[in-house]
Amino acid sequence: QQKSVTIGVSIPAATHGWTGGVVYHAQETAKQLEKGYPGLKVVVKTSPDGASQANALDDLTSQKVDALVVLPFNSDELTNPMREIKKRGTFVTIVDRGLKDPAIQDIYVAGNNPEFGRVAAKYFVDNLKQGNVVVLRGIPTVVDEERVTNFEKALEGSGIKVLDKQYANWNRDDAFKVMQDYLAKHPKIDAVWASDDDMALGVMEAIRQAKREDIKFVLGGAGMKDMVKKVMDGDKMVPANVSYPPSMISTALGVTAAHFYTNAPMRGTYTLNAELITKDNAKNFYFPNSPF
Amino acid sequence: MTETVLRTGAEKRRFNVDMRALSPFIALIVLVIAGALINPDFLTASNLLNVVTRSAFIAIIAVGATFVIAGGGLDLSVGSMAALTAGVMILTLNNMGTGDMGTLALGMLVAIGLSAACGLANGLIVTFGRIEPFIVTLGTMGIFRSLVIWLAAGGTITMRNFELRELYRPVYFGSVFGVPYPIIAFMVVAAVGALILYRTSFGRHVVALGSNEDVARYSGVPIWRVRTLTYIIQGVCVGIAVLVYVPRLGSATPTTGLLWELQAITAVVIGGTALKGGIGRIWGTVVGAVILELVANIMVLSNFVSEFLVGAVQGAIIIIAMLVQRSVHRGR
Amino acid sequence: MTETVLRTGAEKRRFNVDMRALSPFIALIVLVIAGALINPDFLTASNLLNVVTRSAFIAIIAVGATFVIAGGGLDLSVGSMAALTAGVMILTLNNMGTGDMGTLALGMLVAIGLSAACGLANGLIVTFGRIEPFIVTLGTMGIFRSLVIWLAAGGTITMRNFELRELYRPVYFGSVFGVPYPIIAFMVVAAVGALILYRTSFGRHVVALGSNEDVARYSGVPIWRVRTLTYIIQGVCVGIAVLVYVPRLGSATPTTGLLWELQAITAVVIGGTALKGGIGRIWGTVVGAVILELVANIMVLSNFVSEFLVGAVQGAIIIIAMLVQRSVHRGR
Amino acid sequence: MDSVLRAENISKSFGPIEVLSGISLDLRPGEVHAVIGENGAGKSTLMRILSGHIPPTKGSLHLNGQPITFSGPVDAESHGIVLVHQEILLASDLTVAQNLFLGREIRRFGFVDDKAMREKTRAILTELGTHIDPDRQVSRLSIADRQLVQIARALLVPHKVVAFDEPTAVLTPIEAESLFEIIRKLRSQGVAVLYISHRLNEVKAVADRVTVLRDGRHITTQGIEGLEPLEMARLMVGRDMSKLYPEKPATASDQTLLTVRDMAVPGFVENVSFALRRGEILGFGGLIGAGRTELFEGIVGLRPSHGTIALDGKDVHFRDAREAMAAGIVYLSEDRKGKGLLLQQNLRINLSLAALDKFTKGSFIDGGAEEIALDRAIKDFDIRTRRRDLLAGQLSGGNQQKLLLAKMMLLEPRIVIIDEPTRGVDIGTKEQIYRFIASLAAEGRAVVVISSEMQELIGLCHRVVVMRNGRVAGEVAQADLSEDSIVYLATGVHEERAAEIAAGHA
Ligand SMILES: Nc1ncnc2c1ncn2[C@@H]1O[C@H](COP(=O)(O)OP(=O)(O)OP(=O)(O)O)[C@@H](O)[C@H]1O
Ligand SMILES: Nc1ncnc2c1ncn2[C@@H]1O[C@H](COP(=O)(O)OP(=O)(O)OP(=O)(O)O)[C@@H](O)[C@H]1O
Ligand SMILES: [Mg+2]
Ligand SMILES: [Mg+2]
Repeated sequence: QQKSVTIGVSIPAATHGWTGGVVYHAQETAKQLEKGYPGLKVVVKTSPDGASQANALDDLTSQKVDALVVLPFNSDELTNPMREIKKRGTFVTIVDRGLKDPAIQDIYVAGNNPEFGRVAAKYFVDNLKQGNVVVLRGIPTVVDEERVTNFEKALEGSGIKVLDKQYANWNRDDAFKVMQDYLAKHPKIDAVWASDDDMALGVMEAIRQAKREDIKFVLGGAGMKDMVKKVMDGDKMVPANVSYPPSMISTALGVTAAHFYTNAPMRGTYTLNAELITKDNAKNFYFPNSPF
Repeated sequence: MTETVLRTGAEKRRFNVDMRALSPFIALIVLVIAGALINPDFLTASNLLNVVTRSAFIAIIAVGATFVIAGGGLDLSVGSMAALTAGVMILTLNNMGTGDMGTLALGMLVAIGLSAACGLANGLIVTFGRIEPFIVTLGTMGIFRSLVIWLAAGGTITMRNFELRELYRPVYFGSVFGVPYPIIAFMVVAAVGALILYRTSFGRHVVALGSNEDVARYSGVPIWRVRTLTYIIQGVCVGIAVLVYVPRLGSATPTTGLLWELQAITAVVIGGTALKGGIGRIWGTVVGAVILELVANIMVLSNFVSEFLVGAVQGAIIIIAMLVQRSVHRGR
Repeated sequence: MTETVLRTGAEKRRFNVDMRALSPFIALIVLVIAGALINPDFLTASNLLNVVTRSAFIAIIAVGATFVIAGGGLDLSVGSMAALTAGVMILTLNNMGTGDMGTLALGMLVAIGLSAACGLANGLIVTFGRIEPFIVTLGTMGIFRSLVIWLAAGGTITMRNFELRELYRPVYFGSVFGVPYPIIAFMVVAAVGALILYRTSFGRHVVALGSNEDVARYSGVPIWRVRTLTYIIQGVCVGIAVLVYVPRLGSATPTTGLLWELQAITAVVIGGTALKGGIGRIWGTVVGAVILELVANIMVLSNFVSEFLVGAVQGAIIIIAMLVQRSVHRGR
Repeated sequence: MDSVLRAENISKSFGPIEVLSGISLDLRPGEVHAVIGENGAGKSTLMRILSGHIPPTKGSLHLNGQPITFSGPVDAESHGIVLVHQEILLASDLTVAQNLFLGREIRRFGFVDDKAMREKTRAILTELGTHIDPDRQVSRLSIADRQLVQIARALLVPHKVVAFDEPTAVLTPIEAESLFEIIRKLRSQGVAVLYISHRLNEVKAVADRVTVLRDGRHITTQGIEGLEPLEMARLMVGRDMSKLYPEKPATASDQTLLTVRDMAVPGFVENVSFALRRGEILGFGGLIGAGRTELFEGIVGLRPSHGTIALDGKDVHFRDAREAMAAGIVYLSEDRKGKGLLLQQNLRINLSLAALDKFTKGSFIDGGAEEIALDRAIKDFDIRTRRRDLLAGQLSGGNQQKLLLAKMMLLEPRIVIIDEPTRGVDIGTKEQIYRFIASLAAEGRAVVVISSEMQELIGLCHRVVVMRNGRVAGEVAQADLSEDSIVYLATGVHEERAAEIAAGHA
């Protein structure tokens, strides 16, 4: 018999590399799942900010969706609207940024932003041991804040000193500029935590231009394919990366669909931890067809 | 003899003027029809109420923007101002701790006071510094935004007190006779705005200032006071919008209110107020805000636009809506 | 006797006009001094060259914006247009595959052609649709941006051909006699822009159009053509900026060019061009663009501003810089 | 067939209102053809039709005997027909030379040749008898200078027909004389000149034929011989106009209302002192640029100024026009378009703008009271508008002036300062305005009249203060009022003679 299920997906608009990846994976997975499960309809909607996302959620629920897969802009902001939706009996899957009230979410596919910062910090402690690093922050958001504070916390007591940290908005151009300025300001930098691969690319151009030899490596994050490729190829400047796969949305979608089409209940938390990507395991993280 | 000519002429003219003021409504109707064709769910009462309800923030802010723009000014700082106000309001509520009406009222007072003060700052710098409002408010936009980021330490400012949240929630989600409070709020703001702009000396002065500053000055209009007041009104409107906004999401983040200035100005312009000043159409502005929200809603409800292209379709719809308006004018 | 009185009056005035055109330079000098006091590294040649080099994109775009604004228009779409142009250019280069000069030249041609076409579209909708440029270019801003995102499928468009990248890289990073190419490019664009605006009939017509459209029409200025041309010039400037931009990072992302429109307009206004049109100061604009980049640079170089408050200080500096300019005028 | 331009049965309607009906007019080469009529008679509208600015609703134009339709003013210009507008149509951000050559720049190697344009501008302005700096921005010129620039611009292209729409309204006699010189020269070159003016003496002096319009209809076209100004006035107004100036009210008292001492407006005026008494009409004469406007703008707080102002013996200082108004002093700007009226707003809004407080009930404006006031103003000041919902900018020039008067009089001031009160106003209305000014004085108010029309000062004022180069050159008492005495003081020629007059009566 045909089972008719509609899953609504609400994610941030493709405003930078990583969210672009999320949108791509959501769309691709939606197509695959619709093919795989007859009667399934997946509606993907993007929003440019938290308030718009709340609007989009309203609009999705007014179309009678059976389940919602949501990657919130901001978990604080969305906790309330999601509670409303939950009350109406919709099945709720949250991705990456968990709601303040865990009771709302049926499935939580957890990305782990604090861990992202900690893994990065651990890499610095292990490989640099001693020295000066500069940090490029993203856009002022909870995601960024969790990553950076935990990074700093994890460095405490080690011989590594954060010389400077500035916002570069997860943007290559801004990162390029901020790095140029860092280079002018600090005569000796041992390594850079770019905290995001888009920013890492900008940083590397700035370093290349300045022909500075003191910088040993740049650590990005999120596992952009170009960067993973560099890790795989053993690029000296890019010895590692921290995974934060935008494909986590696919996992969430898959599990949610399975909840309706298989008999096994799929509730619970699926943690996709931030993992350190090195030359050894890089090929597991390399997806040449992904746009990100 | 002249007398009779006078009257009929007046009749005809008034009709013409009305057509022009009506054209945003026509664009609205066209959009509603388009929406209904695209998705039958669109015309449900709940969907339409939702859309109008959430257009409340922008509509309220845009009413203030109508004053500023009609007076020949511009305010780019409203989005950041809203974020800052929301942030400070929530911090105040959190620090009071108690979950009673008094706390809430105090928080609201703080919000309105702060946003009015922000508006005052804009107004004073524009009038006394004699700098282009574009630059001044771009500057204060950066300042207000940074202050939120700093207050939130780069994260989020959230209402902690659960009771207070529950007490406050109905301000966004509640309704009287089926009409949600935000809609009532924005109708009241618009009505008061229209009353001020069309029926008081101050409103006249605003329009005179926007039409020709010299004439206003030579006519004894206190231009500095009037100009500053338009920015204060803008501030107060932002404050009111925040009062409606906070109960919805219960938090303020560094990205709250991002690009609201652009939306508010767009609503004002769609509504028929000229950016160069001298004309102000409050009701047009409100319709403009609803149109913006409707377009976004239709985008979510329609299923044949790739997610990547939503922005393109949205942009095209707005341009087309304006072209429709224009042809309505010219047809007359 | 009256004769002499009038003459001295005229002399005095001409001097004043110069002061007014000079004031952005004064703001620049004040900033440079401030920067030097804050951090001695600021005054190193490499830092200053870096700053000026990276102000090139905005400066080049802002030269185009000077035309549009002096002519009484506005273009909000430049940032998205730059992203789209960069994206299409890179895709063209990737699809050609070969790493020779010919490919590069073709890619450049495509970039300029596309951005000119985008400008033409803006110009035609504004002139023939008679819609406020604010709305039109807000619409096309959404359209262009969406198209990039769609082309990039939400990801990044990167130059694949390594040879081509190396061939192209010097256009951003190379220099002649120590002057980086981007600086040469923007000086040339500004010089040509100044020549067109100040020394051709077309430039005269642009300013007349912005000053008083009716007068321009009565004087036989082909206003539709002139207005459309300003948008095309804006488009071509965006194209040139892209030519300098692409070799820097070799990619276009959905965030490329975000808020460049705001920066370009700010540069124009800081440079002394009035937003209402009728005045255009190309060199002021260029200085404005450098000022913007300098302020950002000083923020990173200084040690006593928390990263949360950078925006606030930046906003304050811009307002203060304008106040300084103002007092220079008035002091005269 | 010796007419250059012929209009046949021209009618023009704006919406349902017909402002011109069945006008025929033929213009011969080498003649000066005056068109006169009351404010709102349709003179400017006719000119705009002849010069291609607006198309007629009915009727046709013939150029050299061939029927022709103009696609626009540029087209008409290319056929040698140019119009000097009644309102100033210049791009105020551009310089004088740039405006003169706008749309027809002189080019060298593809670039504008500023040097050549500057020289030509200087030459043509000199011919007009003025020394305006070609590089001066137009927004910094006085209205008179702008008018001269506008005339210069029109004369720059090759022309067969030149239409002047009230060119002398803002000029002083000296400039007007240079203009007449030019007009005569044009005539001798075989150019047809259309000339509109409310100064009938000028018409008499310069015109060959006169066409009279009334209420949009053609009344008559006559040769100038035997047509005296008085008769012209009768034809225009439709009644006898024997007496233009009222009796000077005998209310001028010794009671000083306003004393101004050592007034200075930086850059314009220095060291001006005078006293204004109750019930008197005090004239201010002088050439353009003498600083009269600036002096009074300074006094009422519209410009930075310093000096002592005593009102009723008490020292006052006004920071803006509002404070001056509150103290009972109003100033009516000479620049009615730029500083007097909101051209884009309707009559009602314009009328009540300065005196809004009088129309507020509670905190709201009483629209009904405004309408009543508008009705009264239309009646009292004879504002000729066939529709009351026009925008101020759509009123004829003279009627705008009347509206401005009505607007400021709503404030019921004690001291009225009127800058060029009858600029562009027809003779019938002039008489009304003069009577009105006299009645103000008779009511015990004090009136300052700034005027460049000597006759007006002489016919209206009790005393005339003459300014030159930002200073008071002297004062002429009622008994000595004559054009000569004023001109001497204003120009400073015959220094000894001027000093004599000043010494004798100061
Ligand atoms: N655009 C317009 N719309 C409606 N009515 C207009 C318009 N332009 C002019 N009018 C009307 O046409 C009539 C004739 O105006 P016109 O300017 O030709 O008068 P005029 O004879 O030049 O008067 P004046 O001596 O005061 O300059 C006036 O009643 C005026 O209000
Ligand atoms: N905005 C301005 N900036 C600079 N100069 C100006 C400005 N306005 C006027 N002027 C100059 O100031 C002088 C005085 O101008 P104005 O014609 O107003 O004097 P006036 O005595 O009131 O003459 P009138 O009343 O006869 O027109 C003139 O030389 C004029 O060119
Ligand atoms: Mg006229
Ligand atoms: Mg004057």
